[in-house]
Amino acid sequence: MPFDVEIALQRGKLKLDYAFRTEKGGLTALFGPSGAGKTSLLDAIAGLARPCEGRILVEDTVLFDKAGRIDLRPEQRRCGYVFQDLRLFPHRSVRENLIYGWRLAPAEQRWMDLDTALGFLGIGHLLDRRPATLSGGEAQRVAIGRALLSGPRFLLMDEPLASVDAERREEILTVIERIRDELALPILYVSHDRAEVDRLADRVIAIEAPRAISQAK
Amino acid sequence: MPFDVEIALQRGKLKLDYAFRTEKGGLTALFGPSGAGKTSLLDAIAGLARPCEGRILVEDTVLFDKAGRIDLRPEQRRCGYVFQDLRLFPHRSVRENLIYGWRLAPAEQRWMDLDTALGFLGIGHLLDRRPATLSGGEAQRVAIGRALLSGPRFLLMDEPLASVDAERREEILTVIERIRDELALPILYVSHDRAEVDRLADRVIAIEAPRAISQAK
Amino acid sequence: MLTAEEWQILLLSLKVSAVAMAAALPVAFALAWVLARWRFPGKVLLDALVHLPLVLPPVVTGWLLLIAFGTNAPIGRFLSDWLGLTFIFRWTGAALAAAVMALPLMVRAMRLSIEAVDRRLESAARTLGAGRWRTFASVTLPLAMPGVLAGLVLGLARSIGEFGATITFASNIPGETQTLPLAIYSALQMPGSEWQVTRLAILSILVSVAALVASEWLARRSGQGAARHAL
Amino acid sequence: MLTAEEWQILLLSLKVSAVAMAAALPVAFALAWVLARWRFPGKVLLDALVHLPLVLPPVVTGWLLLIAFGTNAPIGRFLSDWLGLTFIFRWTGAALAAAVMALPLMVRAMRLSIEAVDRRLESAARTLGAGRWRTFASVTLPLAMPGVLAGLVLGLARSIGEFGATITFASNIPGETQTLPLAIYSALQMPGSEWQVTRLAILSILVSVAALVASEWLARRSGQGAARHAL
Amino acid sequence: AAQGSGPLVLAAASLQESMNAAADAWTAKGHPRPKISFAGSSALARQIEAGAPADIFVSADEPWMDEVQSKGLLRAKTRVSFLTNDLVLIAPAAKPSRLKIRPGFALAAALGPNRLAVADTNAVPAGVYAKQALTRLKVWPSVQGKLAPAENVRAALALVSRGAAPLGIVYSTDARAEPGVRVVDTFPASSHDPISYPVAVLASSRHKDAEGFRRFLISAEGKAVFRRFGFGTR
Ligand SMILES: Nc1ncnc2c1ncn2[C@@H]1O[C@H](COP(=O)(O)OP(=O)(O)OP(=O)(O)O)[C@@H](O)[C@H]1O
Ligand SMILES: Nc1ncnc2c1ncn2[C@@H]1O[C@H](COP(=O)(O)OP(=O)(O)OP(=O)(O)O)[C@@H](O)[C@H]1O
Ligand SMILES: [Mg+2]
Ligand SMILES: [Mg+2]
Repeated sequence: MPFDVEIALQRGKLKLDYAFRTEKGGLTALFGPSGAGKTSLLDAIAGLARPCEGRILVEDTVLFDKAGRIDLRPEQRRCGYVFQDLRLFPHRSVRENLIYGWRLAPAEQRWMDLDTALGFLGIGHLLDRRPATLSGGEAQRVAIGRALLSGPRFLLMDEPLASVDAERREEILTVIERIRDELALPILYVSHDRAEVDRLADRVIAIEAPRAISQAK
Repeated sequence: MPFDVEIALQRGKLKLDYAFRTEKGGLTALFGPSGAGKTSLLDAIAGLARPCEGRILVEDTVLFDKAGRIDLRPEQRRCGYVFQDLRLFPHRSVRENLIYGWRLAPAEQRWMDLDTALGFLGIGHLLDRRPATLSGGEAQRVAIGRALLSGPRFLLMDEPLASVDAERREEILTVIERIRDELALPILYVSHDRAEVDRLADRVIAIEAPRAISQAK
Repeated sequence: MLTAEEWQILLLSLKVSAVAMAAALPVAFALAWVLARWRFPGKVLLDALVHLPLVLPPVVTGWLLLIAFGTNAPIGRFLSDWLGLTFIFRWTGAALAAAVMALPLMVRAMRLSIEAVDRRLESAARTLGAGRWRTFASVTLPLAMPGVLAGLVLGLARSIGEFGATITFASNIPGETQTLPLAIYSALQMPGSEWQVTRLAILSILVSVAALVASEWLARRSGQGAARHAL
Repeated sequence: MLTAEEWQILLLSLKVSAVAMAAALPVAFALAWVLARWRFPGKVLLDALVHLPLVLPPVVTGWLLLIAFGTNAPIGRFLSDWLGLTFIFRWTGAALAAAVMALPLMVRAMRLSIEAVDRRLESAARTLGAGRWRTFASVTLPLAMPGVLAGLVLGLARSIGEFGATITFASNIPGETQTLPLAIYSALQMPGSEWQVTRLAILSILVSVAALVASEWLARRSGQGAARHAL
Repeated sequence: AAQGSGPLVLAAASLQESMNAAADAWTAKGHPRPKISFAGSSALARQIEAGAPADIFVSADEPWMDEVQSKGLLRAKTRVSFLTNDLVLIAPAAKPSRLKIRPGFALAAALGPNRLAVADTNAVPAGVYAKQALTRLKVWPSVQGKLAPAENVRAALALVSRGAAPLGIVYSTDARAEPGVRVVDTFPASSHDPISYPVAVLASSRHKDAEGFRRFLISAEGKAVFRRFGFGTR
């Protein structure tokens, strides 16, 4: 099973519960109002937020299990996380940002090379710039490229296309579809755009206001 | 005329030219590919980027005129700017962020009060939190509220609804329409969402890849 | 617990350090601001000048102060004739020496924090109607507060420990310029005074621990918490 | 231009300061890290301990070093028996004194920058496959570089100016422990030696200006530019 | 100085205990207590040159008093050299030595690999005297490289009492005040210039008690106080 999650998370005074499983392969969209806990869920799966209980399996690998005292470190989980707040490294050029994870991954785990990424993201002309000088959409595309190039086993994408223009969005969506279909990589995808979700998602998990979980499609 | 802009801007090695005028009132959408220079244009109108030549008029007030050596300071321009990167004050609570500009504006210039803003933005329960603890969409709504509460003469909105969910987006769009129609405030609105633009905009300015400008609708 | 003499030394030390900090704080912040934000030829020279009291042995700094602020020196004469301010052999002189010696530490810490302030937040404040000065007071200064506090703690600790420049410039007059370090020096000059030295040293340490605790408390009160989102 | 004796003093000073910085840098960074990132009971005490050399008059610090590292002291004996390291009356002792005195300044500056590092960037590095150590080396350290450089400059300046602890602990032996400030002190003790003092003081200043210029250059090379977007 | 407070005395740091005792004796006679600032003679002299408002200067050696006098800062005819001192070789109380001071004595051999604690031999008075004595006794060349010059005499004393140096050269007044050291032998007075402490009233002094206190210091009664601490008088 791509994702098998059953956890409880503490955020400030809120307690967030999640429980869902997804069938083989494909893209799972997380859909829900702002503040429902989508980013928190991705953080927990990436190993950046520690659930107070429960377990997380991705493709039958246990990433976290409170009872079994398993808690893989983020760098062992091999997720490709496109952060909602991007988190580009400000002290490194765009090129260095892009190949940061690529260089760390063993050669056999990489499934995309720099040139391919530059092509469909349209950021080839930005390679020597610092992130601080990028426009919003440019920065977002660099963040997508950085995550894909690190050779991940699954993807966590938090509104990855929020400020990308329609034309470029089309190209990137095509690539995401190919990743979904050809590489059969499990993808968790957060978006507020119904059209995007309808087009991409094999299934939608509706995250409702804190404390509610359900499953749809 | 709400906006009368004819300027040239320097960004790194790029030179960006803009020239457009808009008819009386209403909302003007800026539409264009990522990196075209939409944010740069808003920065120039807000007084945060200094054009190398040209002039900027809003509602027949000269904000900038290279030839006439006029360059109003940002605090004199009275724009309500919703930044693409939000820029909430991290050391102040949500409440303090919201009323920052409100307190600075003379009473007769304010046209919205805190409770109204809290209502349609749905952020009443966040007042005592620090911005660092907000979710992406929550932060974005606070940024909108802060700009509206400062009693501006015109609005600059840079993808203000990028990570706001559909339901809340509907409410906020309604309020923006009312501001446009009832207060007749000139609004420059950047968005990548065709549906949003079609619904709101009285006219669309297409900003093409650097060095091109045209006008539509 | 403390003898009358020790009380006198302690209170004098506190007075000297407090006045030194009060005088040095605005100067240090202004210098830090200029070094962090302005670009001008000769900036490295100003930077070097600020570091001078750190580089020169304190005795030399004291001697330079003596030359500059002595009653025979132009500056000294001007200050005493026009402002009634005399430094030499006065507790004000000890405060001046302490302030000068603490300055480089304060400037560096403050500069570091000012340079780290996100200027996009300042421009946001400007668009919301805040002028330069209000933007400074409501955005820049609070965001630079960790550096201001660190600078104050460093400066205070340094001023409490200041010895060389003080004894050279202000001399070692009990009740007037004999601060804790000078009293420790005097005690060290007498064999068999380890106990007295220890007591005075512990006093110094207590004062600075108190300052540290106060600064940690202030830092927590003005703390911003680690940012979760890039806002 | 310089006499043979002045050359000797200058080179010795440079050696002492360089070794002091090399030794103090990792210790200072580790302390700054612990103070910035860890929470544990007694943290204020560690903080106070680090500030100690600043608060106590340098002579007392030198005296404490003498007690701790003297040939009759347990630590001193251990180091000399097992590592062949002796400090007293050796240039290594001058370096130790300089390092100890510079430590508080270095720790503070570094701590300030470590605290300012955006930890979200560290977690981004972790998800990209970097372990703790690599994340530290490729993200945290470069982002804290302004503080490391500021700490180095402060520490270097302080160590070049260090006098009281050195003369007390390592004595004033020409060619072995007589650094610039000690030579200046000796000269100051003799009437009519202003010229000699001035020459040596200018030497000190030149050394530190060189260090400053180097650090500004390094800072610019590792500079990140003001952020335009919240990335 | 204000009514009721005593004159301001600038005194060499090595006089700390004895000068305080003398001031006590003077105060006991019904005078306001003098304020005394103890520091190195060089620092005090430079303060006087900068115009510091003090009344009396007591130096640990003649050259700094000469310096102040040459600038015309002393009140005429008030300079008197009133104290003398001896130079002694000391060892830690725990490790006494049987060395005898005579021309060519085996100082270097007694030191072995260790160092001889002295005040700075180029600058600090006690160090300058020590260098003279060692030179005249013809042992200077053999110990020149084995010195541990300290900031002042007291610091040299501390080096010996802490066991950092097996031998040291200090004033006899210092040695007798420190229980941690034993006097090994006294240097003959002929081996160095006379050790003398001059006192003078400053030209700028306005204090009515300044001259009185100076007279007290050089009176038989005053000198008796200093003799209690081991000084010689003349
Ligand atoms: N400091 C700089 N150095 C070089 N180029 C820069 C700099 N700042 C901005 N640019 C470039 O200027 C162009 C305009 O940037 P701007 O942020 O205005 O784009 P935008 O239209 O807002 O794009 P987006 O929709 O992605 O936010 C971009 O191509 C950007 O890369
Ligand atoms: N440190 C904190 N203290 C209090 N509440 C917090 C904290 N961190 C997060 N929260 C709350 O947890 C909830 C979930 O946040 P999360 O970022 O996961 O939302 P989200 O679903 O990603 O929303 P969005 O679509 O707006 O990004 C929000 O209501 C948020 O306010
Ligand atoms: Mg989110
Ligand atoms: Mg933009």
